[in-house]
Amino acid sequence: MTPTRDQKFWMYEKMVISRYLEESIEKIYLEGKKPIFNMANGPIPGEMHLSNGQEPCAVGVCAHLKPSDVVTSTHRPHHVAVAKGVDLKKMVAEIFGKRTGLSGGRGGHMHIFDPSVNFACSGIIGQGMGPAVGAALSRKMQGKDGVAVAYIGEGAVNQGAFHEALNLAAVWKLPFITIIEDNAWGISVAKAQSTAVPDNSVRAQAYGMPGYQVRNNDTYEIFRVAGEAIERARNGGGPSLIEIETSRLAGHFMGDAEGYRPKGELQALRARDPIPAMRARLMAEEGLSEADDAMLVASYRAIVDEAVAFARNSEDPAGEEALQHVFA
Amino acid sequence: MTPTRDQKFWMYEKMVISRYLEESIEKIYLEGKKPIFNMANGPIPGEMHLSNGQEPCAVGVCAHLKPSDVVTSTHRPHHVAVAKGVDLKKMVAEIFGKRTGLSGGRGGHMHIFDPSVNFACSGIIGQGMGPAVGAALSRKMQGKDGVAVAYIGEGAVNQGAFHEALNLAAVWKLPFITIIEDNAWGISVAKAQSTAVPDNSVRAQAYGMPGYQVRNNDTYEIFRVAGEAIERARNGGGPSLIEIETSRLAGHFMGDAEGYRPKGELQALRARDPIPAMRARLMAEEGLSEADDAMLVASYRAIVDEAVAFARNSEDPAGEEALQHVFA
Amino acid sequence: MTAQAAAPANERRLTIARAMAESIAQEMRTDPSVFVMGEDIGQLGGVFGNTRGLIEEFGSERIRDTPISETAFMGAAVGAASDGMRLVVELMFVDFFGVCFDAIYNSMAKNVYFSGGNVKVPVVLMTSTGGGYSDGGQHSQCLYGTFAHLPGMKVVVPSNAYDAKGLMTSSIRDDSPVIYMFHKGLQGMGWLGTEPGATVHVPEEAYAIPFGKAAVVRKGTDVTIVSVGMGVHQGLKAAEKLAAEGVQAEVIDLRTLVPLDRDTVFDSVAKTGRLIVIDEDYKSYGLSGEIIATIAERDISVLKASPQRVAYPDIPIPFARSMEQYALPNADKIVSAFRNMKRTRTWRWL
Amino acid sequence: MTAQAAAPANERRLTIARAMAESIAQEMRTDPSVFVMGEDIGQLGGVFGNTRGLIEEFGSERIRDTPISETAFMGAAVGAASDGMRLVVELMFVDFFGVCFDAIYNSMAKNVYFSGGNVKVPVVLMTSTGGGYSDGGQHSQCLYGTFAHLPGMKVVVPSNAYDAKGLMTSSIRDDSPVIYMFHKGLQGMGWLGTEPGATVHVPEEAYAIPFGKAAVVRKGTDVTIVSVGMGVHQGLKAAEKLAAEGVQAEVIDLRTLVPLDRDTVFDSVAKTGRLIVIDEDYKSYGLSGEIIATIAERDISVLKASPQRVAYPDIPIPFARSMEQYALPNADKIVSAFRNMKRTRTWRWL
Ligand SMILES: Cc1ncc(C[n+]2csc(CCOP(=O)(O)OP(=O)(O)O)c2C)c(N)n1
Ligand SMILES: Cc1ncc(C[n+]2csc(CCOP(=O)(O)OP(=O)(O)O)c2C)c(N)n1
Ligand SMILES: [Mg+2]
Ligand SMILES: [Mg+2]
Repeated sequence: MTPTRDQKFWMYEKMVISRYLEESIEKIYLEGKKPIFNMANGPIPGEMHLSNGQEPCAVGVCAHLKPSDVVTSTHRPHHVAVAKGVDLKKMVAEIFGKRTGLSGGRGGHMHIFDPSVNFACSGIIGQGMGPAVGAALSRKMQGKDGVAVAYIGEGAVNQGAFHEALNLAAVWKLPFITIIEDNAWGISVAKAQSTAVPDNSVRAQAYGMPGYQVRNNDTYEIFRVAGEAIERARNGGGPSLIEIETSRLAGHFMGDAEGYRPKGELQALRARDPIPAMRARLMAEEGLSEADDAMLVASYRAIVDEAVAFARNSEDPAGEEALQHVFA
Repeated sequence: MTPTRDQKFWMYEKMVISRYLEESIEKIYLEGKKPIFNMANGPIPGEMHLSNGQEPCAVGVCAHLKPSDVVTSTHRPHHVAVAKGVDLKKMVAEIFGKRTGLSGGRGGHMHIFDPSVNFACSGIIGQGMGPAVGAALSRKMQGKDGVAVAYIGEGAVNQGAFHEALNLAAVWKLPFITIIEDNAWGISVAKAQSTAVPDNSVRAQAYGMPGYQVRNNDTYEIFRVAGEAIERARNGGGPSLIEIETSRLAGHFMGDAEGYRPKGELQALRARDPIPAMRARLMAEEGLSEADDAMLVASYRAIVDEAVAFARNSEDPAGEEALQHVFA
Repeated sequence: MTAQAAAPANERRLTIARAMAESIAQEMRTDPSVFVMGEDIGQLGGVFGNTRGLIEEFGSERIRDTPISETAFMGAAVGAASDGMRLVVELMFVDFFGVCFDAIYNSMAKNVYFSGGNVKVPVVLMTSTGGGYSDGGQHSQCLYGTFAHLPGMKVVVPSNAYDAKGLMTSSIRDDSPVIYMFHKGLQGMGWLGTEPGATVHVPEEAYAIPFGKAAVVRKGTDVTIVSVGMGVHQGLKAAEKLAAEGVQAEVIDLRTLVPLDRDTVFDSVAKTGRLIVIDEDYKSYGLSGEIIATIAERDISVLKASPQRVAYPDIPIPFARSMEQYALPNADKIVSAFRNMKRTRTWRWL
Repeated sequence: MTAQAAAPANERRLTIARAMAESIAQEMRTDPSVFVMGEDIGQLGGVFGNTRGLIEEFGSERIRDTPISETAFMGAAVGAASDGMRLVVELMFVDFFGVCFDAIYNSMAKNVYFSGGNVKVPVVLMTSTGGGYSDGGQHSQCLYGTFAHLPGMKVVVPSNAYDAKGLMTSSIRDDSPVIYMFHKGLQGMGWLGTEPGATVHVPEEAYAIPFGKAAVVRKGTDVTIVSVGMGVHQGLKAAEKLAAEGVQAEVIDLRTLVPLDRDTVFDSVAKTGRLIVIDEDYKSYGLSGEIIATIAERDISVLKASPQRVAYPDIPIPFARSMEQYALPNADKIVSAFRNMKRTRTWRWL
């Protein structure tokens, strides 16, 4: 399965939007945090996990999903949210903690919920797995079309929730796919230090399900493999596991000095940045010109800028709004 | 690796003791629970999980262990405790809830702790795994000889603790072995209904460790496989997983009507009772005569009878002893 | 007033187990989105009988046995409930909460809030509590305080079959997650022993009991006894004993811990001036402290004597009968607490 | 008397993070059985700095980074501790307890009891608590009540570096499991903001602070303010404000929740007649109720006014700064609570 021209441009758009969103957040995050870096300050307080470099995992998979399909993401959710079609204005407003945010500022960047496109996430490692399996079950029981996709980091794969959820999805033959974003690091701990096998794809055998390994953060290959797995799931063929070698181009969170990274690693990763690679492909395969690209990128950036402006101009919630929505 | 004559007789002894212990407990448990079965009544109150039929899993493994090796068992622990050399008198007294019991009656049958032979268990599914891994780590760090063995049921394998512990043991290359007692049932739920793969031994691949499958509750084969795995662990070769097809000849707990068992299953299992099979082997291979066997069995039973008498004759703890030993 | 008091004697007396199953069945008949998940809830009918008969009527898709994977299926309950289903999910013993508490504490309880109310999480987490039959320290806990302390979930603790049915119906119909804690000693399962007072008249038709309304199960003027679940029956027994001495105890069944009907408790204590809280959960940092603080912080002057608690000591639950019974609340301890109250230094006694 | 008050100014002021690391290092030097496990505690030095420098001295065997497998490594801590080792194990944020609470609740806390004291479980479970910097509802909780309610573990909550070191030393030397809860806002990590009052003089040599001894960190006669961790500093600030109005507040730092020094709190309230409890943990069914109940049940007559609590409301923790700050305790709220106390109906005011 290779992407159509439209799909290629769709993926490129979402990748550029996602990256520019992260770059914008990075800048804004640091406002008010200089000269002294204090997480509590600035327009965007709290922890911030950026997804720079992991865009292929988002677009290669979500290219096959409809708004009615379900996605759960991790503590590092922006790229997936963008690809899944989460309302960008409301999402950025949520990241700013504004009243106009997806949850009126109650969640923040690790708790992006947009039920209109069936997107959710959790700040706890591995805990997106069970809910995605449950959504897949719900779809199957309701006889409704639809698949559920759970993203998880390679570090989180060593959490019990992974094992339980995959077994459950397999026993019940659910339309469920798990995407392992293997960026080689769980904060400061390297994959080899935490994981008993080189490739998590072999773990699919423990659940009798197909396991795929995608190397080199390859957008097309992700698209191909995810397309196959999602189609099988839609046709009642049960769950699959896909591990993707991707790259974390930023620190674990903003403020991470990354002293643990081997020298040169970051530079090597940056040299293989998937976004220029995607651009080059569009130029080679679809005749994208420099000029058209500049126009496209500018239009994508405008979308983000608009969302950021919307967030900036929105009101803070009043303190006592904290007491609302504890119960449904 | 085949058992020596001594080892064969040792295994037979522990099997007979274990079975006769369970038969004795079964009778005593029902005292005071007729005509109305109320768990709270009788000399042995509370839940009671008997191990009839699973003796090969205990003896085939523990034949290779020294008192200094560590074993954690499950909610169904008696057979393993017997094979590991737990003080029988104190254990039976504990099961009776007497002051002379291993913990003075605080634990009961699901909480058998005998540090003198490094035996422990937990009534929570899968939760013996982590502690055994920790004991293996402790042995490795202290440069002490020793392995740690964690028993787990096939139903419990689908619990997250299994996955986490195996990965940890493998990453740290610990002298750790897990024994899966596959009696085909987790209370009323059949293995195929709860487990995505026919054999849990394939799950060893998820941790890059050897995985063994022993069929037919075969004591010798368990002995052989466990011997290999334990020797490897002692020599720094890291962890292994062994799944044993065994049989639950009793209900899940005393009082279980087992309406969920397919007709005829129990009879078929009883026909393959491992204890008569072991006796037959001793007769064929080691020239055990009917008369000698009767003598041996009588002597083994006497050990149990003595322990039971000790327990019966021991005092109940005073109520206020409940307040002791909350802290070390 | 307790509704069941008005019912004709001997008419359709149900156990709590049957009342729970009846409510679930009725809701499943009218609402196809309701289903049940848990361990051994299918053919076995639930270890404590509260799903008995359901698989025969609804089949194994909607009465769904799970692997022993609480983290996965509690998480799945959240996901399915956010996707249009209504879940009744069983945690066999509340003691097992620790293997799946994140799914409960950080997702089930909080996703409504995290989504600003845009996501609903209609899950009823039903779970058994309590000891008294020597099941040891990992199978006898109540943990009322632990769950009530957690924001985002309603907490229901029925003491009799009438309430059990009506509260289950409300729980299933609620769009928020509810933890429904039933005491094993009240279930009406003979093999666990059973408190006869829990088996009462239950109307056949579906009905809902609102949350946050405590029941005054016995009227009195001299002391207020507050509890939930098994403690209510112990309170009633103590009240009988005290009545023989001419002391009229008012007994309050909180029925739900979240929301907590502080007003009913306060009004009663304002009248009696004396408060005893019974709690089979651990004593410190839990229910008993909360009830006492509720009165003290609202108006200390209504108290004529130091309030008392009859609660489980801060120890793991011992197996041996002698030790477990020593530690458990009972009617005699409540009567002693009342006597003790008389002895404490007070300034307005009589 | 607080020990650090006696120390020379500006001499070896340490942050809590450094005080914790120093105690661990000293115990590791004298006792080869001590080691540390957790996520990112090695080369990174712990997300909150409390293991910084240790891997350089002790190596990666004894300062052991783990996979993200809390159930396994909490369980492993129990197993290793029962096998002759002494463990310091980190749960990065207390909020993550739910993925491994069984290993903690049902094994770590209870194995001493289940074994009748024959097994020792010398584990220090150190974990970060608290919010105030917009880390959202899964990274800002305190959960003091949840842990203190659980029998079998001691619960330590330091408010300053002097206590942090001495209490860590006692924790490591204890044969029972201890949960050591350090507040992120007190750690002395600039990126989390930091309360300057927590960074105090710390003697170089090892010393132990006994459990169950609350510290009266400010003497007063008019009202008793009780808290732990961050709340102690808020209490001290409120006391300053009240002092300006001529009200002398006594401030008590509980230091350990289990064991709980009920006597010191009672004696103080017996003197002042007024009690305010500050708790950054959820209000209901927790610490604040327990402290109030402690006084009320012992002798209601010592209270001159209804006790007050300034606690986190029963809501998940919101992300947005405006809402989080609205919900958190602070000095102004404590002052208001004092004013409120004056307004409540009382019978012996002045
Ligand atoms: C249960 C749990 N343990 C620990 C953490 C803290 N934590 C947050 S992200 C992270 C690393 C995750 O690594 P990985 O799964 O590879 O995802 P990545 O950050 O690389 O995207 C850790 C340990 C957590 N959030 N939840
Ligand atoms: C976490 C947890 N969930 C559920 C239970 C209840 N339970 C006790 S034994 C059991 C079945 C275990 O099956 P298996 O692991 O196959 O062991 P077996 O009983 O067959 O020996 C269950 C579900 C428990 N003790 N702990
Ligand atoms: Mg990673
Ligand atoms: Mg089994």
